[in-house]
Amino acid sequence: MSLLEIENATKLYPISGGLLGKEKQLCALNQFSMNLEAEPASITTIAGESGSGKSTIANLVLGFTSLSSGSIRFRGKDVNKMSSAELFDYRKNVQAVFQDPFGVYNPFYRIHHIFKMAIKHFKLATNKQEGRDLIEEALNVVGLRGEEVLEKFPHQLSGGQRQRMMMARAYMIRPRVIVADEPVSMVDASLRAAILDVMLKMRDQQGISFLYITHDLSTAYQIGDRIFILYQGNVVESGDTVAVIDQPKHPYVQLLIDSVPAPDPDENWGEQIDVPDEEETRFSDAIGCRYLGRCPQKTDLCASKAPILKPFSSGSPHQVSCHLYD
Amino acid sequence: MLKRKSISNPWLNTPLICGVLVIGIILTGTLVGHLYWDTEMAATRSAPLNLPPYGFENMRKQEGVIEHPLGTTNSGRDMLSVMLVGTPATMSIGFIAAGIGMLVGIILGFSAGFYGGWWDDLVRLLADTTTTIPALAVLIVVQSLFRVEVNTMAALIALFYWPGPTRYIRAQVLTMRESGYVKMAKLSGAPERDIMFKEMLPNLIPYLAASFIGNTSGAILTAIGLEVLGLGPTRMPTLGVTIYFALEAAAILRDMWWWWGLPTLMLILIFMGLLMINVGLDEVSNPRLRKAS
Amino acid sequence: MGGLTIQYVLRRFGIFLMTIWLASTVIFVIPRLAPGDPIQAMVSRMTQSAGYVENSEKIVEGWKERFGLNDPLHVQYVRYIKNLASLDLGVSLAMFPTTVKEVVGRAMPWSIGLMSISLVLYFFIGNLFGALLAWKRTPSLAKIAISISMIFTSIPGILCAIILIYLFAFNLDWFPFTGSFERGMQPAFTWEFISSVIYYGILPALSVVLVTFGFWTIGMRGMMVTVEGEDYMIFGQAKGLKPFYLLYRYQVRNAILPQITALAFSIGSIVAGQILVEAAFAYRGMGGVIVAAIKDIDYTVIQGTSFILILITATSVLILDLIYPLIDPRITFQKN
Amino acid sequence: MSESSVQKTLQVRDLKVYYDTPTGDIKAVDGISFDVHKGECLGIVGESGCGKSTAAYGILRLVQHPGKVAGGTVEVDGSNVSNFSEEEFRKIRATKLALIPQGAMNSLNPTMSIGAQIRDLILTHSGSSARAQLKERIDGLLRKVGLPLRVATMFPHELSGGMKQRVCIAIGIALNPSLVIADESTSALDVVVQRIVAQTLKNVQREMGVSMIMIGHDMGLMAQMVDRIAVMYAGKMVEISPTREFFNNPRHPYSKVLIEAIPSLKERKPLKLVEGITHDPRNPPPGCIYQLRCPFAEDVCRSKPPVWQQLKKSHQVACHLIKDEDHVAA
Repeated sequence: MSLLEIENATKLYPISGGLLGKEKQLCALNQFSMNLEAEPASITTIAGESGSGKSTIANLVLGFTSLSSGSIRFRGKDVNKMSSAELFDYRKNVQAVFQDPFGVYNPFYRIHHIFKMAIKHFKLATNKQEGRDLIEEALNVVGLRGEEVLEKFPHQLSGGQRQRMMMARAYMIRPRVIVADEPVSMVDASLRAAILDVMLKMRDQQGISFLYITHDLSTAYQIGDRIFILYQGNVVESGDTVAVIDQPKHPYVQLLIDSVPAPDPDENWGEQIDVPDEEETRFSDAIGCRYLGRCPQKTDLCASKAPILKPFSSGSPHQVSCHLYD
Repeated sequence: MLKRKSISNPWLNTPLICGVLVIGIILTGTLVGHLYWDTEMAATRSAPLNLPPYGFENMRKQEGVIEHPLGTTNSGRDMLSVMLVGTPATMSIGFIAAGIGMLVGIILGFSAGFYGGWWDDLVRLLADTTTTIPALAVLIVVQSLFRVEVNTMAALIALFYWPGPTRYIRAQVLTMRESGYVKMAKLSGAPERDIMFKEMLPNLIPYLAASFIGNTSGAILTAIGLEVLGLGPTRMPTLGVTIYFALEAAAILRDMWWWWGLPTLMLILIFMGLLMINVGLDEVSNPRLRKAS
Repeated sequence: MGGLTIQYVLRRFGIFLMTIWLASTVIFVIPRLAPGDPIQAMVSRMTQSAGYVENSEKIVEGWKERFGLNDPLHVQYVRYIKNLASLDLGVSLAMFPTTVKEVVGRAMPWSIGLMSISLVLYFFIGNLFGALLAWKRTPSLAKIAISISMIFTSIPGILCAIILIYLFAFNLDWFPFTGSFERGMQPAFTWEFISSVIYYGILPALSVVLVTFGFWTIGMRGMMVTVEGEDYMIFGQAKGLKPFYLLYRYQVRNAILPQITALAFSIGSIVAGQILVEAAFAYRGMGGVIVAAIKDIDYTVIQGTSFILILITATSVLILDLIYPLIDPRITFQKN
Repeated sequence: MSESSVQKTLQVRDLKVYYDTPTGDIKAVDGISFDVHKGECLGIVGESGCGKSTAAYGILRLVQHPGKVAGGTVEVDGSNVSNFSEEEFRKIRATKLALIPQGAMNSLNPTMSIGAQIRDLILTHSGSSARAQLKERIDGLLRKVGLPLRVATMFPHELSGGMKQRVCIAIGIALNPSLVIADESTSALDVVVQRIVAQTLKNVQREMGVSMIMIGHDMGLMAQMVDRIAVMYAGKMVEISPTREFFNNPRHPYSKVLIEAIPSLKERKPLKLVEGITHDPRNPPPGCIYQLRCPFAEDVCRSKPPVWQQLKKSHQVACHLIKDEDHVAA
C-alpha cells in the first residue's frame, strides 16, 4: 500500500494584473503526481531551480499551504478530508528539515525547546527521564551529545550542529516521511556528508522515507533513489536518479546538468552559452511548453501544445515531458 | 564573515537605566510623599494664598513658610500636596491609556496577522485611518460637552493609541508566521495558542515595551493638551490642570513661577525619563544601534 | 520611474475619506452615548459659568433645530454628515450670526502658515542633525552640541511655549507675550506688517521646532545606522565615491524614505501640538479660536474647528502619500 | 618561469584583520601572504567563517566595525598602499582595486537607476571631462557584460538576480582596474544563470587582461574559473597551488577534505565523513590551526605553527607533514 500519494497537485496564486486590473493566476505547481511506497523506504529527490515549484511541494505536503486542485493522500486518506485526530497523526508521521538551520530555532529559547515541544505535544514520553533518554538517543544518531548542546542558545552552535539537531529532532518523532527542504545548502561542504549520511542511515535502519528537495543535482545523485526535475511548476523529467542524470533527455535537464561546474580543470564547461532571460511563463492560461523561450530545439508544436509526461520508452520508469520524444 | 553576539546584556544600556531611574524615583517619591504629607491640602482653601516656596519671596514681599515648602496657589492649594496628588494622576492617565492600547493592539494585531482575510483588511483599514485622526481635535469636542474624570479620560484617549501596536504586531506576526521556528512549532503539533503566545509573543517583548512607553508619553501629551485648554478633569488637580489654573490666573505675569513652573518641571522630567527608556529599548531591539553608539 | 498605480491612489483616497468619516462619526456618536442630553449639558454649563445666559431660550431652540433632536438618530446622523460634506458648519453660538466657516476661515491661514514653516524647519533640522550624528566624519564637538540641543525633545510644545514666554517675554522682554502681530496694525502686504508677523511668530514657531526636531533626529540616526550596514553602502565605498556624495546620495537618500512615511503618520499629533502652542500664545490661528470657543462654550465653533483640523490632517497625509511613490522607485514593485 | 620575472599586480604580506568582541579579539584573518600576478585569476576558497571574504575586504580597506585591519602590507602595481591616507586610498578604489560584490544581495542602491550608478563612478574618478562620452561608455559596459541597453534606465528592483550580478561586474570593471576582487559573485544564482554569468566574467577578465581574485566556496566553479587556488582555514592560508596541480595533488589535509567533499555527478561513491570540531576563534590552540580536525596530527603540530613551504610546480603549503623531497632547492 502506498504511504504518500500526490495526485495532480496544482497550486495557483492570484496576481493582480497591473493597471487594467485583469486577474491572472500564477501556476506555482502544475498537475504534480507522485507515489511513495511504504516499503522499502526511499529517498525521492525533487530538483529544480528557484521558482520551479519544488518548495511549493514541500509546503503542500506539510500542510503550510492548501491545494488549488488535486489531492494528497496519506495511507489512502485524503489529507484535506481528515478529522483533526487523523491530521494530528499525519503531522506526527510527516516531519521536516528545513534549509536554514538557524531560523528554525526560536531565538528566545534554548536548544532543548525544539525537542521538548515535540515530546510534549506528541506525548512521546511519560516522564522526564524517558524524554531525556529519547533526546539523548536521537542526538546519538547524529553524533552529538546532550550536555554539549541542549542548554545552549541557537547562536552558540555551528550551522552543521544546528542542522544535525534538526535531523535528530525529526528522528526522535519517528515519522514515516521526512520532507528535507534543501537540508544541506546552507551547510559547509565538508559537513554536508554527515547530514546526508544520517539520511541514508534513517532510510536503511529506521525505514523512514525522504522527500529530498534540492537545487543541487550532485548530492541527489549521491544519495537519491528516484528523482523528479521541475521547471516552472512542471515535471520535465523523472525516473531513477542515476539513469536520469547519466542520460538526461529533456533539453532543459541536459543544459542543467551540463551547467554544473565540474571539479576538474581538465573538463571544461564548453562554449559560452546564451539563453534569453527567463520569462515568467507560469501563468495558468499559458499554452505550449514552458521551456519554449529558452529551448534551442523548439518546433512549432512546442508553441501550441504543452507536452505531457510519458515514459521515454514504453514501460520504462524514465519519463520525460518533451515533444522531441513524441 | 564572523558574527558573534555580544555577551553583555543589551538591557543594561545607559539610556534605559537612566530613564528607569528617573521614572522610578518620581513614582516612589510621590508614593512615599503620600505617607508623610497631608495630601488633603491639595484642595482649595486649605492654605494661605499665593505663598512662595520656602526661602523665596513673592511680588508682595511675603516669605515662604516651612508648612508649605513649595508655596501655595491663589486658591489656597498647597503646591507640595498638588504635586504629590497630580503627578501619579497624570502618569496613571498615560499608563491606563497605553495599557488599553497595548491590549487592544495585541488582540487585533495577532488576530489580523494570524487569520488574515477580511478581518485583516478591516483591522488594517481601521488602524490606518485612526492613525491619521488628530486625537486632540476629537477629544476637544467630546470633552467640551461632557467633562469626564481621570479614568474615563484615559479610556477615551486610549481610542487613539491602539493602531501603533496593532500595526506593528500584525506586521511582525505576518513575518513570524513564515519563520522557521513557527513552522517547527506547527510540525511539533503545537496548538495555535502556543504558537501565538509561546513562540511569537516573547520575541515581541522589547518592541511591546518600547511601544507601551511611547504611547504612555503620547497619551500624557494628549491629556496635558486637553487640560491646558481647560478641558481636564474637574475634581483632580493633575499637573496639566494645575498649569491651566496658573495660566488662567496670569501666574507668569505675577511671577508666581512655582505655580506653573513646578508642574512643568515635573512633566519635563517625566517626558525625558520616558524618552530615555524608549531610546534604551530601541537599542535592545536594534543591535545595530548598539554597536554604533 | 516609479509612479502611481491606480490601486495605490484609490486606496489612499479611500483612507482619506474613511479618516474623515470615522472621526466625524466619533464626534457624533460619543456625546450621544453618554447619559443625558448634550444640549441640556451645554446649557447647564453655560448657566454655571455665566450665571445667566442671554437668549438662552433662543440658543436652545437654535440647537434643537440644528440638531433636530426630536428626529430619530439616523436622520440626525445623515443630516450631520450631509452638512459636513457641504462644509456647512453652522453658526457660532457666541458670535451669532457669524458662521463657523467665517470664523475658521479667518484663522486657517495663520495655522497653516505657522505649521508649514515649523514643519519644514524641524523636519529639515531634525534629519540633518540625525544624519550628522550617524556620520563618522562629523566632528565629535558637533555631535555633543547636537545631543545637548535635543534636551527639549519629547516635552509637550505648550510647556516649551510657557518656558519661552517666561524667559524671553517676561524676564528678558525680547519678544511679545501673545498675539500674531502688533495690536492696531492693519493686515496688508507691507514690510512693516510682515516683519511684525515674523517677530510675533518666532516664539510660537520656536516652541514647536524645539520640542519636535529631536524626534526626527533620533529616527534619522537610527535609519542612517541601519542603512550604513547595507551592502550598497559598502559597494559605494568600494567604488571610491567621495564621502560626502556617499553620505547624501546613498545613505541619506535611502534613510529619509522611512522618515517621510513617519511624517505622514505623525501629522495628527503635529497638528495637535501646534494647536496647543497657538493657544498658549493666543495666536490668531485655530488654536486661538478653540481656546476662545471653549471659554465661551461655543460648541458649534469647537465642533467646526475640530472638523477642519481633521480635514487638514487627512489632506496632508493624502498629499504625502501621493508624493511618496515619486521619490521611492520601489513602491510600484508591490504588484509583482 | 622564475618568480621574479612575473609581474605582480598585488602583493599581500602578513595581512591581519581582527574583530573586536567583548571577550577578546577574533583573528578573522591572521597574517596571510600571497601574490596575484598580472592577468592571473586567483581563487580563494574555504568554508564559512574562514576569513576569505574578510581578507578581501581587508585588502580593500572595507572592513566594517567592529573589524579592523590589524597589520600587514598591501602593494598594488609595485607601490605600497598600506600607508595611503583615506583620501589617497579612495582614489585607487575602482581605478586600481575594484570589487564585484554579490549582486543578488543588496549591492545596488535601490533609489538610483543603474545608469546613474555607473555614471557616478565614472564622474567621480574621471572628472567632468568624462561627461562627453558618458552615454557611450555606459552602453559599452552594458554590452560588454551582455545586458540590453535599456537596463541603464531601470532600477535594481526591476532586474533579475543574474542581471544585477552583471551590473555589478560592469561597475567593477568600468575603470579598467589593475585588480578586481569578485566576492562570491555567482553563489546565489541558479546553476544555468551562474554558468552564464561566470563565463561572462571570465571572458571579460581575459579580454581586458585584468588580474582577479575570486572568492568562493564552490570547488567546481573554481576548477572552471581560476588559474591558481589558495585555501584558507580559520584565518590562515594553508595552501596555494596552480589549479590543475591542486586538484591532482592536494597537499594539505584540509585541501584533501575539500576536494573529497565535492559530490560527483559522474559516479556514486560512499560518503566521506569528517570530524567537524573547530576551535574557539578567540582562543586558537598553539601550533597548527588545523590540528583538532586533522587525522594525521603529530606532536609537532600541537606545539609549533607550521611554516610556509615552497614545493615543486609553484606549490606552497603550510603543513608539518610535508616531507623534504618535495621541496624546491632553496
